Amino acid sequence: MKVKQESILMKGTRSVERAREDFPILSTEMNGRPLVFLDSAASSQKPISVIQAINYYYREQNANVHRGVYALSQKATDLFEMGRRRVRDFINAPSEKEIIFVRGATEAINLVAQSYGGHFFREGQEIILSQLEHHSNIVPWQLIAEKKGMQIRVIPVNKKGELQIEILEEWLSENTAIVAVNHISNALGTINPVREIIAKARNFDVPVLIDGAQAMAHGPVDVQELGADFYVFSGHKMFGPTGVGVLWGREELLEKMPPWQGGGEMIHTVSFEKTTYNELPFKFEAGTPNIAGVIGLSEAIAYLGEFNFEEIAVYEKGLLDYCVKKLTQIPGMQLVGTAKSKASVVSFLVDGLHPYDVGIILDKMGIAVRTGHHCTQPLMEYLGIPGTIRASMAFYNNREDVDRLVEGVAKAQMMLS
Amino acid sequence: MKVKQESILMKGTRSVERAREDFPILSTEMNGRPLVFLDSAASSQKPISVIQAINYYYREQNANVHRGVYALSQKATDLFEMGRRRVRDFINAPSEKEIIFVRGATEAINLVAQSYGGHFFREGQEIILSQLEHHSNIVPWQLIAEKKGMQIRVIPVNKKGELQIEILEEWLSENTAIVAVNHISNALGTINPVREIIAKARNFDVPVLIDGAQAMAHGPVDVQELGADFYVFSGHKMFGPTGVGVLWGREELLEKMPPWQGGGEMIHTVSFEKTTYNELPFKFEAGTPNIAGVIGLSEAIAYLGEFNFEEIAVYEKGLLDYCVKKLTQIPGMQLVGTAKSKASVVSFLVDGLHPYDVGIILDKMGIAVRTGHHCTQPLMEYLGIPGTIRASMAFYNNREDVDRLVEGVAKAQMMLS
Amino acid sequence: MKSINQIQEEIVDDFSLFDDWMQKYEYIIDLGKKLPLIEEDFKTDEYLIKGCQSKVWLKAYPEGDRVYFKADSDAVITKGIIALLISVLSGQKSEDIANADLYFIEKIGLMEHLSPTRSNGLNSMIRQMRYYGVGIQTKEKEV
Amino acid sequence: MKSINQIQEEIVDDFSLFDDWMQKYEYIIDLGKKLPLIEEDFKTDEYLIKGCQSKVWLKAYPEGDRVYFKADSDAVITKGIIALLISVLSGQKSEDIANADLYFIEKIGLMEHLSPTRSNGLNSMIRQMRYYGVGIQTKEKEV
Ligand SMILES: Cc1ncc(COP(=O)(O)O)c(C=O)c1O
Ligand SMILES: Cc1ncc(COP(=O)(O)O)c(C=O)c1O
Repeated sequence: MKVKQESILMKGTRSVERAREDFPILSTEMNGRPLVFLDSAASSQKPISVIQAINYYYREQNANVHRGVYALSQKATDLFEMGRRRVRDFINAPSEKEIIFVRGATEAINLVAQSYGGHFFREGQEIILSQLEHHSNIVPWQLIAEKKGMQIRVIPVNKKGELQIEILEEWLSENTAIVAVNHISNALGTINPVREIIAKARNFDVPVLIDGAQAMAHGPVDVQELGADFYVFSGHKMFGPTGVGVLWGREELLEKMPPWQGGGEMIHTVSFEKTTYNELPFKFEAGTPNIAGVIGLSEAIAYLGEFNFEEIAVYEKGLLDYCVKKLTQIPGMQLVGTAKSKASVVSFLVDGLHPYDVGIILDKMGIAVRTGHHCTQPLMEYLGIPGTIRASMAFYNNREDVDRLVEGVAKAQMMLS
Repeated sequence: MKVKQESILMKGTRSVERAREDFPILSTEMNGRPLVFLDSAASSQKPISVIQAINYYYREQNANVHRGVYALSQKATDLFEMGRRRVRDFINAPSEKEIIFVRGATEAINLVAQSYGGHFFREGQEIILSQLEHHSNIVPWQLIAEKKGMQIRVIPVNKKGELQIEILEEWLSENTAIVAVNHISNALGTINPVREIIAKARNFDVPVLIDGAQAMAHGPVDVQELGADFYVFSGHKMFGPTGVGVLWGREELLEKMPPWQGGGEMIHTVSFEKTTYNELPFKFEAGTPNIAGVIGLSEAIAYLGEFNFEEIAVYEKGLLDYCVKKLTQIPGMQLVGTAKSKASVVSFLVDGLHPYDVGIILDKMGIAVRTGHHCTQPLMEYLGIPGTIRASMAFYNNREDVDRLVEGVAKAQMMLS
Repeated sequence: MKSINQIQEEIVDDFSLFDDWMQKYEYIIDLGKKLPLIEEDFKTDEYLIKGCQSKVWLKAYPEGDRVYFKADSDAVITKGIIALLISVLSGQKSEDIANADLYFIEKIGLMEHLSPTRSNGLNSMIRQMRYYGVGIQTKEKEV
Repeated sequence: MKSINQIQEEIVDDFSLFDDWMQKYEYIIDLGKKLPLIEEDFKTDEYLIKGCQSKVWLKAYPEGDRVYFKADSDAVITKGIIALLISVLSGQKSEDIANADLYFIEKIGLMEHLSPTRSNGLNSMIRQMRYYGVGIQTKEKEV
């Protein structure tokens, strides 16, 4: 059953150009210089509306959700469940039952690996990941693979950082337990061909989990159109609060999966003799949830709805191109990850300079970038580098940020060589 | 190695009498009447300092923690790790390594059941719980018991709601896998004899997990003095934010336990061939943590430090006695849970009235209580009642709250009978 | 027999007389207390719609193109609201039941009782009544 | 030979001449670049102290009641700070090394580099140097 996209989201009319003003932190200083924040792939900044929603919640609306008969608790529950509906709309899921609130992408992947994998995986089966994965989409699979006696296969990348998915034709079979790949690479920015991967897997009825941690900040995703079985993401990377994320899964699969964590909320009746479990989504939401977190995420989605998704995409593409053009004017510049299809993430090295040294100098100039392996050690190993300098941009960044970055890198080069 | 209590916490000089003013929500209205909040056992309210710390974090300090070289990320990490130290001080844990941040008490118990239990429990062994447990301290054990083929035994309660722990002499043996009981019962307020339980278990080298979800709001706990092996609690019940809680465990045990969730943060090195895990506490903190949550919890502990623990205890005891005295003047009042040692929680029934009906009328009068089974169905079943009306108080409550409650119950009785 | 909307209008009129929540709730409680809505025999699991806090029993009697309902609850406020719902829907044409817009609940300020949060079973009861309306005779999966 | 605190004072004096962070860092970078601190042979896992972002190698040579250090890093700023640390601690009495209050780091405004967050291994290196000071010759468990 395909449900039509609600189309209220990311169809707003506000101009991206002024979005920056909504983020209080972007007007602060770091080391005495106006902050240039280029680490959104690690965690995005929050608009004032999200910050205020959390503030207001704790000042006027705080109460535990579900089952409270008093008005305050009902209000909190309504806000919480509205968050679930907003997430459903944002990713166009067929049903709210499929929206499970977790701590973040990492917990979501562990939930699937342990509940789905624990139940359905069999000895000798294969899990297919890719060379581009974040540790959070590697280690949970290693843990279950070890427990069950399974193999992990790794879709290779080329030197540009593009997945070589033809190999799937060879690898996919009835013996494949699951394919788990990211939508957008956090280390290189590559936008992966997840539609094609899903289509190929579909031929063998192999379920596919998409790690969308990096995708959500750049626009809504339509899980029905993608055709994935599981899609996971974190609130803190999409302008929402820390400590909240989402597992979306197809109802049919979620229904079949055993509960993972036990406790309050996820039960229907409990006795020492026999416990029955609550229905979806509560079956997978044991214990008091991150109520303020969900309310903040809900507000982040509402905030994104004020803009037009396509305008954001064009704006970010412009920023990316500008950044690449400017950076490559620096002698010795080595871009890492030059895939054709890329999000606004630029990983690079400068000949002869250690990323850490560059990061330190940039910090002193008020520029926040990430240096190191970006939780993708297998990728770095494959590329034969210890890490990169990564500038990751959101729609609140502008050309001035890029200019400051380029100036900073040039100065670092001058000081360090 | 016993480390001396730092004694900076809960030794403050502020008077409890004025604490109420620190909680903005307590000056709001519900259904047009000034709010009387008597549901702190479900989730406590937050002082302004906690709300502001979160607000300030998102406005001026937000960045992902650990490994960022720039000042903003370092600041966030410092705040986050200061939270860990504060928790350590608050519960007098020997080491910060033993403080593991989780979503809440429920997740902490699941972590222990699945990691410790998954690794150490053997078929045929017994898990000892009590009749007073919250579902969150029942279901995780049922899940692992079923997986492993183990028995669950339940420490009985008497009609007053006191645990009959003599039975432990009979039950404890080398075949006991773990004892898991709560420190304070959320349904009845009974303060359980956890010291004695731990001492008995110690004789057989049986580990003990204490569910301290309800204890932390009433003062600090000294885990070394208690001698427990695991102690768990939730931030949202101790004036902190939602979505954050703590598992404390003895380092020696935590070291031996396998990782539970895999992902970023919890690894040392990752390759597809071999992954090595980070040291404690990070081994159990996969993925981006609830940074704002930890910072808020840290502030809640600092806030509690402004008061004197003993004064709080005396104050709450006074409130409890007053509440019991006043309520019992209502004809047909049936107190549920009359243990000698009790926290400021009063569960009751009124002859002939359904708790739900009473809850609805109280709500209309601006009084927030909880009605129902309080996630303790086995206890309610044992007591032969469908649920209770529960008024749970914190040090921000006062006698006026109690007067309003008593007035409300009397009115409900008038309207309903 | 009056139509669903005629009955709803009457209820809305009745409630417009009340000045405050107390009068309104006293009226509902009265309704709840007065009506023996269902025979004790039917208070079995078969007819139970589980809410977390109060229980609701519901029995439907289809007759031709009409459906009659009897229902009960262990909580008297829930029972009073049930009495209102029964007065609106019982004996109506099945099609009308299935499609009814029960706006009176909001108009008389009882919407909050239908919040899934209240766990009083009312919500599930209405859903179940509609199911009977479209001729589905099996009990819905418990929620 | 000068005492630990004498050397620290000299460093503090040197740094007091710098007007801004750039001069300070250029000086540190210079130190880092000039000094071949350790022979390539020692750049092995045996002498490695793993930081997540930059690597540090450390070798200690005890001689009587004194301990001499050689160390290196792949990042030049880390190396520069190492050069300062070596100048303060190498050749000192083991007891003094173990108990040294390395206040100069804070005074010259480099405290942030010792934050465990920086993952540059400096922190672990200092801890390791103190261990050698008290005569513990095994490498600390990696962090
Ligand atoms: C005694 C007890 N244990 C565990 C829990 C579960 O706590 P949380 O829902 O915060 O995980 C609660 C909360 O109601 C409780 O009262
Ligand atoms: C691609 C990808 N997957 C998963 C994660 C893990 O997200 P979290 O740490 O919020 O659980 C990240 C975060 O860095 C990521 O970039």
